[in-house]
Amino acid sequence: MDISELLRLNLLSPMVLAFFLGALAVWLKSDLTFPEGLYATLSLYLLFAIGFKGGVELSHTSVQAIALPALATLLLGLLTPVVAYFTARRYLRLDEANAAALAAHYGSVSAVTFLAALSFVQASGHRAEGFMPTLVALLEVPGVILGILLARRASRGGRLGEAIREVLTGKSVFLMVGGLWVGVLSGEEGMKKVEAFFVAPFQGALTLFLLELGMVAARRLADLRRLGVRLVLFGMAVPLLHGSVGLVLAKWAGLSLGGAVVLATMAASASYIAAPAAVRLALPQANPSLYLAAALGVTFPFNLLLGIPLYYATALRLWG
Amino acid sequence: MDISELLRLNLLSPMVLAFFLGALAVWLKSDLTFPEGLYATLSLYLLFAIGFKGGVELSHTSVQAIALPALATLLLGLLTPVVAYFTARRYLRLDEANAAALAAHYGSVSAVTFLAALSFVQASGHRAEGFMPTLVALLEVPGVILGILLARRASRGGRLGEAIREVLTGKSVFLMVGGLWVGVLSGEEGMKKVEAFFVAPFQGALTLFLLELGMVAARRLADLRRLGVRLVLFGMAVPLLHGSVGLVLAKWAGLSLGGAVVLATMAASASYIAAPAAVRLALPQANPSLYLAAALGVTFPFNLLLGIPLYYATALRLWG
Amino acid sequence: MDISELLRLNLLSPMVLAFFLGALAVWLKSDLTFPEGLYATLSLYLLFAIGFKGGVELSHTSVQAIALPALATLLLGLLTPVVAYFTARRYLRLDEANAAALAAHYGSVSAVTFLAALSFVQASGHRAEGFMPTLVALLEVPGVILGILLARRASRGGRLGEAIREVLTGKSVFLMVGGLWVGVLSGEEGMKKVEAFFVAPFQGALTLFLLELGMVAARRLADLRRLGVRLVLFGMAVPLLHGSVGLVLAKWAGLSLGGAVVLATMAASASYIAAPAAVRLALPQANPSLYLAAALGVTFPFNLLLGIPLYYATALRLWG
Amino acid sequence: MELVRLKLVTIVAEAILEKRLLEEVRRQGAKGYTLTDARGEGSRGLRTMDWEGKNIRLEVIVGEEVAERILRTLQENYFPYYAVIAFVENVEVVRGYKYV
Amino acid sequence: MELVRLKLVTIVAEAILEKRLLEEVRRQGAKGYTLTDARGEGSRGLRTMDWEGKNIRLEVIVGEEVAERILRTLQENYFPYYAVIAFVENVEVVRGYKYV
Amino acid sequence: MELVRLKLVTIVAEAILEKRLLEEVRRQGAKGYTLTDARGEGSRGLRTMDWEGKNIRLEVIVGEEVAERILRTLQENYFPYYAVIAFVENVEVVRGYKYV
Ligand SMILES: Nc1ncnc2c1ncn2[C@@H]1O[C@H](COP(=O)(O)O)[C@@H](O)[C@H]1O
Ligand SMILES: Nc1ncnc2c1ncn2[C@@H]1O[C@H](COP(=O)(O)O)[C@@H](O)[C@H]1O
Ligand SMILES: Nc1ncnc2c1ncn2[C@@H]1O[C@H](COP(=O)(O)O)[C@@H](O)[C@H]1O
Ligand code: NA
Ligand code: NA
Ligand code: NA
Repeated sequence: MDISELLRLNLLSPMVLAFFLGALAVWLKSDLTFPEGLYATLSLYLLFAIGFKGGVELSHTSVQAIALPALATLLLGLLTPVVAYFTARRYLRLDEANAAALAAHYGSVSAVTFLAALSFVQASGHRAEGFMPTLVALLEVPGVILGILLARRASRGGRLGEAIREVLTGKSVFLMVGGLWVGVLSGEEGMKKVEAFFVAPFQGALTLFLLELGMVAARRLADLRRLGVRLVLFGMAVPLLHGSVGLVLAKWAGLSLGGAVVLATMAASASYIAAPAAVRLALPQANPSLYLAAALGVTFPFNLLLGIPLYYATALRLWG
Repeated sequence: MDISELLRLNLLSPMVLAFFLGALAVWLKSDLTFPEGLYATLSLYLLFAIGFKGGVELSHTSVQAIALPALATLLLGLLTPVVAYFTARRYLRLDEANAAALAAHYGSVSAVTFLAALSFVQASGHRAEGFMPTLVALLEVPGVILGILLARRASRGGRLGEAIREVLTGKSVFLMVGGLWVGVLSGEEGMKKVEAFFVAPFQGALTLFLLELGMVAARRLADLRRLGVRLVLFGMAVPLLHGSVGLVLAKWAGLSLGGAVVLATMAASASYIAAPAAVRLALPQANPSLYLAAALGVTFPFNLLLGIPLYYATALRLWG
Repeated sequence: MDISELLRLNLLSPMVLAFFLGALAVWLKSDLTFPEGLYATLSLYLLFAIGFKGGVELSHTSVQAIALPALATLLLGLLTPVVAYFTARRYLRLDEANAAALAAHYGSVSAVTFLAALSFVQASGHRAEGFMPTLVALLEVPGVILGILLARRASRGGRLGEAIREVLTGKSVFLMVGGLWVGVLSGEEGMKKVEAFFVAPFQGALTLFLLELGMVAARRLADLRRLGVRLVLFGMAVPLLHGSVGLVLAKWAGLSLGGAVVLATMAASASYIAAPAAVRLALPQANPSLYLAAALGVTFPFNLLLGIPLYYATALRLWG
Repeated sequence: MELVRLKLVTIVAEAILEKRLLEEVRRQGAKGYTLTDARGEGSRGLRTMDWEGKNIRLEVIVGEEVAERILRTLQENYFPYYAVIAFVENVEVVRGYKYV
Repeated sequence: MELVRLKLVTIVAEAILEKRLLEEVRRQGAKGYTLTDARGEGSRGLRTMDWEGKNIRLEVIVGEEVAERILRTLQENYFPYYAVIAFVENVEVVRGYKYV
Repeated sequence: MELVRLKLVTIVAEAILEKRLLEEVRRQGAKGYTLTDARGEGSRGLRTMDWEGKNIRLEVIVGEEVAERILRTLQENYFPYYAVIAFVENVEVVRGYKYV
């Protein structure tokens, strides 16, 4: 299958289409709204299911197999927030708090982008390592914490410990890591029991979720116009940077081509579930419009549409 | 399979039984209630899923195959509101606003009745054309708009354009048409990904939905008693009229027996999702008890229990 | 498969793990919460699905096959509240109202514990009779009513009839019995239509439900500490007592080993869905902390972890 | 503008009482009510299970006399047994004559 | 403490009016609003389907003049056709100058 | 009827603050609270993601002094950073001595 065919497949998957349908709803001023609780229910389901599948895979992965990839992921978790922070300081000329807020977002990972990468890789006939969801859980946390640390001078003292505690016990991380443990402990036996709920309907649930996410993202576009073209460029350049670093580290860690594309995408993605909540509490002086518009309004669709195929094309060269 | 057997099968399907169970809950004054948001979630899911399936089917339907049936559907969309309007004026002696409100409801279509017809046809060993859900989306809109137009003199001027806009971007129509496009664009490839969410559990979700709908309908029965026997007769005569017209047009358009029964049922059904909202905003002076009691309290169970088998029996003659 | 293996399997099922994960969330003060409505939605789904499956099984069960087991269940429904009442009066030295409240809870049945027993039995290679869910519906009600009757002197007169009405038309009983009828009437034909919604994803939905239940139970632990060690002992002794009676009656009624373990577990379990609501309305002077902490904080995890394997081990002897 | 001075009685209570409280206020003379779902804590902690919902927040606009009757019933029949709080305010109501 | 005396206008109406009422209060000069989902009964019984939600309870904090304008619009354009109730109270608002 | 005149403090704030605000009002002396989910707009637009919920509407019935303490804390620690609105009313509370 050639790349243009893959691109078409990527663009025309129900998930991506649902995202744009959601945006269209806002644009047409449709009165479509999601009932209170449905968005939260879907998030809860998706996060737990990702963790669970990762855990079951992990239950039959040897320590050797995962050691280097895990290390590479941790390195990404340390490198990417720093890269994002200094880019934001220099290029966007932001103050410390706002730069740190962006760093926290770009240093952690978007679960939905991760899933899109996984589907893309499968559709292209490759296969990512089974333990990739484990790496998502690993990458979710350090970025946020490092971001907050970077802003320490900016933040009004004190609450750092509390903020870290809040990230670690925050529902997103808790559900994903919790699901992981349930998966590790219950293994294939457990999987058989709950497969029809947590695995088979997963992509359909994701489609509904993206419908809502498209609406949320579209509402951010007004912010984006106000914040300017530099932020849009930032939201596309940083993923390219992080994606490249991700590919290099994936190569070093000995991942397969499929795994490398997924890891690169993870690095390139910006969190919009765990990070915003943590940052809002720890860095209230940072402007939420800024980081939400960048992460959700620019980087998310950018990765979905162009990023993933690009990381794939690059990987084809490196692994070829 | 003979008709009495089909009737039994129809009556004893989990969906129909759930509808009566819901009514029973109200009648027994059970404290059963659906959590806020569940009804809306199920509606959203069902509408999108109907559209999506229709879209996937459409993606491998030729223009020739669907042209005539689509035309027939549009004709139904123009004819049935007019028939309903004048019946309501003459026979029920309603004022213009109330007659127009009924016209809007009986001119558009009930998605759930449509689905019941589809199941019935399948159980009887026939098969409706794949593009039927496309026709539902087509029939949903014109009836409502025509109804509002008919009431124009009655309505307090102005807001017509706004009302039409509200119907077209209203969530029911938006979800169904949006799902249709997602289906058309993602095709069978997309279907494979989300089948386990949007197709397999569909009838079960519909069962839950009908449980709630039974409760809503039963609460309308008090209104019905107050509004009198003429309205009940109206709610049964109009579907028979519209169903016959539907069969004739289906024959003309060259539909199969299965498709004809489904199209007739669509014509015979009265909307109680999209129409009430649109009418409430555009024709506030019309009495909601009237149109909701007729559409949901009479016509919906009438079609479910007797209408569909009747249209089927008639079609057997016409197509035999 | 030996018992230690079964114990491991029981402990490491996704459901049980999810329960403890929920408790952990409370313990770590995670901000994990279930969206309003999700708990109610899951309850509604689980209760209806249990009833429905029971009904479908019942639809091909002869009266002879179920007569004795049903009688045994009714006897349990009369015996167990009395046993619980006098144990609570003597051993816990509670007043009449509080003892009666406990009696109502231990006299009826916990649907989730029932399901855990069913899974356990299946995993052990045995098979419970198909009509067991029918018996659950049968055991749900009398305990609550008898409990309220026992407290009649204590209650402030009057409202007994109302209370019984409220139990019978209360949503838990209504959904389960209603689902049963839908199942009986629609039979295997109906099952085929809605299997993918009510059967296949069932255990997964149960896993989510237990995640929330773990959180609720953990919040009760503070109460437990306050109420003391005698209540903990009560919450473990009464199930053992009731479980033994259940086994004896199961033997008498000619149930298979699998069915016997399930019936014993039903007797041993304490309701925390139907009973609390009914008791709160009928016996407001009883202390909810007491009965909720006992039923949900002690007896539920006790049965899950130790009770079921114990009833199984005992049954192996009796049936061996 | 025809504004009528009336009483707004707000009752917060455990959700399980919904049906009973609605009957109660109707019996005492309220012509309507508005109800929102709420959660909360007071002197009595959590009470029933979430399955029954949590608290309800019930508002009724009534004349002075009805307000008093409602509060008296609450105090006699509900305060001793259930978690309830109730308070009254003065409000000016558009077309308020409809509600007395 | 800088407390400013303002008006709290509360409107309960059928949920379908949400969009229109928000535009209306904004047009009359409200600088913000708070909205909760509610259910209720009054003189007109149930109205539209649950799919549209039920009632909304809309609160706006405004100056006296804006309050009056809002109530007048409601009375003229909404009370005759829809199920609506509206009432006003006096409240003291922290940094209240922001809202007028 | 034993009605006690107390203050009803209503706080509308972004949902993410729920835990902190509850601790805060408790620390300042509130004996209980009632909380409903709400949405709204003000001078600061939308803030965090829906996943965190939207706004909360927090009501506490307290004595005059506690009311003042709560408002002061809000003004100092929350108003500068978060989207919050707060206002006070007089209410008459059944068995109001329980809440001070
Ligand atoms: N001081 C208070 N301010 C606001 N709401 C309260 C207060 N005290 C109690 N409540 C509400 O009233 C309910 C019952 O209170 P209680 O009977 O004290 O447990 C609680 O769950 C709260 O929702
Ligand atoms: N007396 C009342 N007290 C509180 N809320 C009311 C009252 N009357 C009506 N309402 C609310 O206002 C809505 C519309 O009332 P109505 O126009 O009388 O049907 C109802 O659905 C209730 O939510
Ligand atoms: N004038 C107002 N009337 C009622 N609620 C308001 C008003 N202004 C703000 N709010 C509420 O307070 C929240 C925060 O307001 P702000 O800090 O102005 O963004 C909003 O989301 C609204 O829910
Ligand atoms: Na990243
Ligand atoms: Na029609
Ligand atoms: Na029991």
